[in-house]
Order: sequence, then C-alpha cells, then structure tokens
Amino acid sequence: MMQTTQVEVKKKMKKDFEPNIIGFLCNWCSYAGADLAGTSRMQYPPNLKVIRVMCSGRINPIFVINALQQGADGVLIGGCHPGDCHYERGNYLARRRYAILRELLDYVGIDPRRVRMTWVSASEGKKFADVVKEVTDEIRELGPIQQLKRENTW
Amino acid sequence: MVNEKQLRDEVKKLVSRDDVKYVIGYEQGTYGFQVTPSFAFTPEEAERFIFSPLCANNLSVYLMLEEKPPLRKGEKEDTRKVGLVVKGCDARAVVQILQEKGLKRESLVIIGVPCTGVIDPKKITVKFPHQIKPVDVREEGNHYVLTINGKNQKIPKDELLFEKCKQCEYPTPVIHDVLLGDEVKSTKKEEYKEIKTLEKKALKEKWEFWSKAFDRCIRCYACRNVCPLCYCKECIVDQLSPQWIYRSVNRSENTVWNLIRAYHLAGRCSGCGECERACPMNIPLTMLNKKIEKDIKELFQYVAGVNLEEKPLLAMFKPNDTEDTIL
Amino acid sequence: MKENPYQPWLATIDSICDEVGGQRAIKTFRLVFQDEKVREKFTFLPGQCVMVSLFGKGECFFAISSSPTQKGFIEVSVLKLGKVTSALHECEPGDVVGVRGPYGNHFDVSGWMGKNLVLIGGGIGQAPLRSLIKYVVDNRKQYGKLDIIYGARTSKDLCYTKDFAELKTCEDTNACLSIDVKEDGWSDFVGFVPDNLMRVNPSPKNAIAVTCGPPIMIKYVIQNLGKLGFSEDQIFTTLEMRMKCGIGKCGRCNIGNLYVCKDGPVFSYKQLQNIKGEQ
Amino acid sequence: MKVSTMEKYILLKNKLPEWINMITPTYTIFAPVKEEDLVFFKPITKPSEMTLAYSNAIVPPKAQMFHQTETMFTFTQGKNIRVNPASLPDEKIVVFGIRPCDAKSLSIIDPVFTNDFEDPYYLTKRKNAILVGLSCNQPTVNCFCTSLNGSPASPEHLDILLTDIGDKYYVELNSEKGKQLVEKTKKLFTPATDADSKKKKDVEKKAVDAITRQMKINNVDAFVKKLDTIFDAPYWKTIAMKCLGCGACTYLCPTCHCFDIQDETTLDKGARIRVWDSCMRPEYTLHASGHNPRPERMNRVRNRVYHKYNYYPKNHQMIACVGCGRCIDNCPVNIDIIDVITKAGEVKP
Repeated sequence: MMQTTQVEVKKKMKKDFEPNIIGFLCNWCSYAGADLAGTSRMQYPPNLKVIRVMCSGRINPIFVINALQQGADGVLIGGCHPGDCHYERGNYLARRRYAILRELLDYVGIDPRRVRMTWVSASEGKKFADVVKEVTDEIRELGPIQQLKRENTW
Repeated sequence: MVNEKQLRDEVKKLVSRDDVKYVIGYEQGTYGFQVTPSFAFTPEEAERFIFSPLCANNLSVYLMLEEKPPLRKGEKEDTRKVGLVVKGCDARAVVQILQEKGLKRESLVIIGVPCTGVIDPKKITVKFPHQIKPVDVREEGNHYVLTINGKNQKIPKDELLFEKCKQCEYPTPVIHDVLLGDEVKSTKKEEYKEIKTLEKKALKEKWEFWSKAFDRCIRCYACRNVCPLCYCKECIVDQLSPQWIYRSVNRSENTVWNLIRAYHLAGRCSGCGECERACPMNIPLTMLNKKIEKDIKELFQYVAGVNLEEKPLLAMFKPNDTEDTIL
Repeated sequence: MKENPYQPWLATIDSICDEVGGQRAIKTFRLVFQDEKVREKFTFLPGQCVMVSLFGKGECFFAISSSPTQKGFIEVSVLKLGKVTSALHECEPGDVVGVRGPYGNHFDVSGWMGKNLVLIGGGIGQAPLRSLIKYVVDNRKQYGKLDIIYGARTSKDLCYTKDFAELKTCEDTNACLSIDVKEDGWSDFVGFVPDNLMRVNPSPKNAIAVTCGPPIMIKYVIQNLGKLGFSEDQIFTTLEMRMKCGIGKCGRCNIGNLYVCKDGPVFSYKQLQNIKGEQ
Repeated sequence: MKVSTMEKYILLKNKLPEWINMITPTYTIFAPVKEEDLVFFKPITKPSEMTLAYSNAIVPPKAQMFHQTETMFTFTQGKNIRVNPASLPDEKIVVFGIRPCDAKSLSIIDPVFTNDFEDPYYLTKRKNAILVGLSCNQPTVNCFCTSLNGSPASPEHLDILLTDIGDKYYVELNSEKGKQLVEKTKKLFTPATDADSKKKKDVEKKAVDAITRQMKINNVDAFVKKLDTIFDAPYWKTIAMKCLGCGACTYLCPTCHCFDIQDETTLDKGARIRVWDSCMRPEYTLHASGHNPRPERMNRVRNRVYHKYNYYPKNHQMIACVGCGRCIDNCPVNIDIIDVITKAGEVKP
C-alpha cells in the first residue's frame, strides 16, 4: 500500500500540470468496471493509479488522507451501486464515512473536490471512463495539493 | 448545585457494599482552583469527596484506563462494580462506551449529578493568576461566589463557564443509578455559531487558521489520553507497521494526527471538551469535534451518547443517506 | 567533533544460517564491514552488542554471537519478532545493513581465566553465550572445565546445532542439551533448563555461572544455582530491554539508575539484587 | 569558561532594542514571543516581536538545542545504499530571556549528551548558543526553584543575566562567551554601581519571597537516599491511579531528554529521525516479544519520579528537576510534583 502510493508530484505550470490521483476501487464492481473500460478500449486519462480493495467499506479515512500526504493530488473512491454491495452493506457504510470526511477536509481548508466517490458497476465501463475524465479535469484545474503533503525536508 | 453531604453519604453507602470495588469522584486539588480525581476504596476515603463548579474533569476516562494485570494461577477475576460520579456530558460518554460494548452496564454504579455548568480553569486562572490557597466556589443564581481570604467575590457565571456548558443540551445525566438533587432541564440549544462562522470562510483562511493551530501541537497526546472514548488497545499513531502517521512533528503529520483523532470520534464524541482542556498548546480541539457533531446531526440526524439502545453511527446506515457529491 | 555515534557503518550480509524455522524463526547473519579500515578497527569482547539497522525499517540491538577470535566478520542471531527483525529475515546474502557499536560491557574473560565455567542458556539467549563458548574454546588452555547447559522447547528450536556437534570433540567440555517435551529419537535430557542444571550438578568451586535466556528461566536457574552453592557474585546474566540509541541517552533501557545498553548487558546477580528498578 | 570576578553593568531599558538590533546580524535570536496566550521561544528579526512580560515559555528552551524532531542522517534505499550525514548547523544563536531555571536545566542534561559518546546534534547547538537570561521577577504559582537550591535571579549556568531593576537592567556577565557578546557593543553599557547591586539583591529577595509553594523535604541528599527505601511502597500506586499516561509533563519538562529513533522513507530515499519520547507511554519500553518491564502506570509514574530524584542524582550528582512548575501547570489531572515529593518524604519505609 505505502509503496504504491508513493508518487512524486512534479511542480509544473498549472496548465500542463498532470495530477496524480489514487483510485481505491472495490473488487466486485468498480474494479471490474475499470477492467471493462480497458478491454473496450475506452480512452480515459492515465492519471488514475488504482489500488484494488475488496470493498469500498474497507477504505479507512486514513487511506485517503495518507494518499494525499504522500503526494496524491486527489483520491477517487469507487464502490458498487447502493444495494449491490457484495457484502450487502459495505458501500452504505463507506458513503457515511465519505460524507463526514469531505466536510472535515473542507473545514480545515482542503478542497473537498480532491476526494470524490463514485458508484460504478461491473458493466459501466463507459461511466468509469467518464468519471475518471471528470475527476482528472477537476483536479487538474485545482492544481497540485498545497496542504497535507509530506515535506520530507531531509 | 449538589449537596456534598448527600454525595458523600451516597458514596459511603456504595463503597460499603461487597460488590463495589471503589468509587471515582472529585477531591480538593493541590493549589488554587484545582480539583483532582479521587478514588474511594473505603468509607473514610469517601470523606474527601467534593463537588463544586470547579469539577471539570470527565471521570469516565478512568473506566477504560483501569489496568487488569494478567491473572495468576488460581486467581479469579475481580468482577466487582466501579462507582462513578458523572455530570451530564460525562454520562453521555458512559452511554457511548456502553453502546460500543466497551463495558457492561452491570459493572458500573453511576452517581448522577444534575449539572448547572462548570468553570473553565483557564478562564478563572486568568482572573486570579496568583491564587495558591484552595478557594471555596459556590453558585448563586447567575453568579459564582468565590471566598478568597475571607472576602466574598461575585462573578457572573457567563464569564467563567466553559463554552460547552453555555450550550449544553443534556445537563442531567442521561444514565444514572442514583441522581443527587433535582433534575436540571435545559432550555439551551447548541447553535454552533463559531463553527458556522469558520465554515463560511475561504479555504485559504481556514487552512491558515488550522495550520497555525496544528503547528503548535507537540503530540503529547494529552487530548487522546484524557478522552474517555479514546480507548483503542493500540492507537494508530503508536502502530509501527504500517506506520500511517510518522512521529516527526511537522505540519503534515500534526494535521493528519488531529484530523484522524477528530474523525475517530465522529458520532462518538460526547462533547465534554476534555481534549481542549488538557491541551497544553491551546489548540481549539472542540471546534473540530463540534464540527463533526454538527454534520452528523444535519446529515444523519444522529446525536452521540444519548440512547443506550442505538447502534454506533458508523456501524449502521439508512438507505437514503446523503448522496449529494457522489458521482 | 568526534565521529557521529549514531551513524552506522555499512556492512554486507555475507551469509545467512537458518538456525530455527517456523513461527519463531531464528537466523544467524554473518556481516562483513564494507570499509576495510572499520573491519580492522572494530574490536569487541564476548557479551558486547551491536546496533544493526535496516535502512528504512529501523534499528535493533543484538548481542554479537561470533567470537572476537574469528576475524573479518561478526555474526548476530536474530529471532523473528518485530518490525525490524521480520524485515531482516527477508534479507538475502549481499544485502546491505548498517552496523554501529560495539556497545555495552562484556563477560570478564580475563578475570575468569583459570576458572571453571558453567554456561546456562535457553532459546535465543544462547547468542551471547555462543560468543563466549567460541572464545573459550579458542583459548582452551586458559580456562578450566566448561559446562554448557542449553535447552529449547523442541529439538527443532535448538540453535547452533553445528557448533554443538563440534564441541563434542573438544577436551574437558561438557555440553548438555535439553528439550521441554519428549520427542522420538531424542536421547538427551527432557525437561526444563533449571532441572537439567540440577542433573548436571556442577560444582561451585572456583566456578563462574553465566545464564541467559527468557526471564522465567533465569529466575529458576538462579534459584537452583543458589541451591548448588553458587554465591551471588559467582552468577552472571545478560539482560535485554527495548533500545533505541544504544549509548545511554534515549532513556528507555534503564533498570534503576543503570542503563542496560551502557552499563550492561552483563550484570552479576549481586548487582541486580542491589538495584531498585523494573527488569 | 567561567569568569572569576563577575563583571556587572547597567543597560538602560530603552537601549535594549538597540542592543538586540546590533547583535541580530551575527546571531539568530530566540526570544519569548506571544501566541494564543502562550509564550514560545521563536526566532525574531526585530525587538518589537518579543514580549518581556511573561512568566515562562510553555515549551522549555531545551527545544532550541534538542529539537523535537531532528534528522540524524539520510540514506538512499535499494541496491546502492549510501548514508549521508546531516549537516550540523553552524549558526550562532542567542537565547534571549531564558529564565535561570531553564538555563540550569541545560547544565543538567549536558552530561547525558556528553558522556562516553558525544551527541553531535545537541552539542553543536549548545556550543553555538549564548544564553542571555532574564531574572524571574514575578514567579508563578507553581514555581519552586528555591526548593532545589535555585534562585529566580541566579546568573549561574547563564552567560549573561539581565535583571529588571526599574528603568534599567542590571547585567551580570558570567562567562567568556557572555563577555565577548557585550564587548562588541560596549558603548551601550555603563558599569554598575553598588546601589545597583543592592537594588538587584532587593529584587531577587522579593522574587524569592514570592515563591510560596515549597517541597517540604528537609535535606535533598537524604531524600534521594530515602527513595531507595520506598521503591515498593503502595504510595506510588495511589499517585498513579489518576495518571492518564499522556506525555504533557515529560514533553514540557526542561530536563526530560528521552527520545525515539525512527526511519522515514519515500520510495528511493529515507532519513533517520529522532523525536522526543515520553516514558509515560507503555510503548516506550514495550519489547517486541510483548513483554513490558514497566507494564503499569504505577511503574511509569514511579520511574519518572525516580529518574529525576534518585537515578539521576546517583549518576550525575544532580537532581534532574529545576522547579519550573511546567508539569504541574499542564497536568490535566493535577498530579503535582511538589505534592508528590512532599508526601513521598512522609511515606514510612
């Protein structure tokens, strides 16, 4: 986990800034959706680095915050549509956590648009590609993350 | 406020019982306006107990701090009850612990104190910075009467009260076995004025405010240790593999620590404000906790620590929970 | 200013010997300093310790299990337990680690010349004793009788089996192994180390007893040594604590006013009786 | 180092900013700065930033020599491991306005960082620092330095001590370092008269009298010995009952010097960091095997008291407490070292 999220942000001019986005995708729906987008040769931005989790309910808020700390400019959480969770209720729980986390980030001055959540089913390859595009564009617009990032001044 | 004699009698009665190990209450502190936690194992020790508007500590933290050394061969677990003096906000913390099954109800005897608010030690020390001898503080209507060197001084309650007490909605313990005195009804309503003002500010301003506060943090974890609901066996900051939060004290790690601490109390914080009181660096921690409290009230119509039967906020859901920002 | 005491020298893992497998695996690492000057400069005596770092994981304090009479390398035996030791067990020959030291005091090898030695070890506790055994064997003439009592839970948990095989041929040396539970094909003693000690029944006359192992074993060994007539200043033990700096500054390894890293790890039983502190 | 006959001068109060301005180009000046009702030692660029109406800084100035977070060295990871020593700062610093008790604390922890193995991080900063003290004219409620042979206006352990004696400062130069600092700016100083010296004594006496809380132990040395006899007393358990196990007392203590060492990494590089640590935490002594030599709060509370009042005097002939009162001020549950020690003196062996 730690290793894969360790990405360096290159400080470029805003217009050609390419954000690093970490995607936590659930094994049963979103990850399969991403797979479908790939096999169907749909174009979507390469900025998303995917980490597969068994369920969106597995995502501890510290995963999200740690990703931002280690250099991600944004985080996308993907789960099954409400009612479709492989474990019945994981995505419902994730939804609550996400709502609170977003508010909290906003409150301390971190743009909440950097953390997004989406429902993508295994058949929604198109939706997945669209969401990634939308999120990437939005975060590109926001620029590199200024807060939270580890300085590693040593 | 509470009749101290009644309190002591009640405690004496309790500690004389065979099924009660000890009772946790307050006693006179060592200087000035200090009040300190006290443990009565015997009726004599119960003599020390007091209750005054200076009793700010949330004693329910000691329920989870009790150390249980491994049993020796042939030794039986001590299952006797622990008695506890609680105010309104403390009782909510107890309810929350019980709700999470951190403790069993039958292991506790709760002495409820209907609370009319407690004094913020920081505020009173500013007014009397050189007070060394203990001071008698009484409540009279809208004033506190302090007896210093034989002279009485009257100070309006509002000047000394904790901010949290000014908006307290649950002054009477929601859970108790014994209630000392009459129930106090609250007409107050938590308005979250401070929170709302900060919320409306620009992201940049908010970050400036918080980063300045978090920069002061020395990570002594007094906020965590004083919190009755921070009772994880291993706290995330002490965990070594994976080490989510580095021990370096810098803006990034301090921010994450403070966010995660607040988040872990989402739907659990009873608003006793102990974290802020304990913080030696004056970080406005309740402003973080209250923000989450406000959000969950608005988003999920949930209030922590008032209903023993309810499930913890983040362990349940409603099918129609908010989906506003989900793509 | 002098050399930075916190900065390790680089050393390469030359070879790894699997001593014990399974859940509580033990491996012995042979480390060779990369810098030739350091290789020459680094001298130690049995009982002393080194701080081994795995960069990115952290540092751990280990007793040196090779003897100063073996030149060119040092060996440490590592029980897989925490974050660093688990990562060390993943290492392969050729990997680079950091080493600083040697730290702490040592067995009084010059003061003990001419005496009979009784060495009682259990489990991974044998590591510092192994250094002493090798030292004594290499200087065999200068010491009297050598009794080695060593035990582990099962025969598979015994370390340094190769060394013990070699010891059989060594003169005036008596190595008695034991395991806690009976096993097929085991011809030596079955039972706990303190009991094995009573069976061997070494004489306290002109003797020094050194014991190292789990705290509970040390406790009973010392009791039994007392029964055999060993006095408090004839009994020595080595202690361990959680350590960070290794040089008596970080504060955590104190027993009373003594620091295990600096004033230990070797203590006489007499010393231990006199200090007030948690062990 | 110490000068045999102390030189004494007078610096008019209105000249103080000028003096600070004159030394600012050569030294980084750490001075008391107010933030959120608290006072911190922070680097200042102009005299107006500092506040001199303060009792003491919340974080002791040990933090200027012994940083809470310190990079010990960096390294590269992977196949070609290299270790790069961290550069030690050579900037000269002046800690301005340090209280005599805090200055004493630095003398107390010096041997820890000097003994056997010299600690380059602490010692470089310590050697490059000039301590310009300011007498403590208004001790706070929990000050008790006089119980431990200290004085609110003692120039001992300081390079220079300033004492506010009305409209001017009485300046005592206590070391070669201090003398040199004044030498370069001599024109601002005038020799002190006997009347000034008397005034300083009066001010000191007034401050000493203002310290009313005292540890009631008759003989410090006897008390150190006494602790040996009450190690197993149930007393420690009663003290520890209310301890929460937070690190506020230790982090804010000017003589606590324990630290933890940790590695921090990115994919290809890393650093070995040292950070303050607290003996009040169970993790502090927890072995990887799960065994903990100090498993209960009682063990840890007792260790803290003993470390200061028994172990340290045994090793370094000094009590590792200066009586600054920070641990009392900041304890959330009113564990009061004055009270703890006083009552320990009464415990029957």
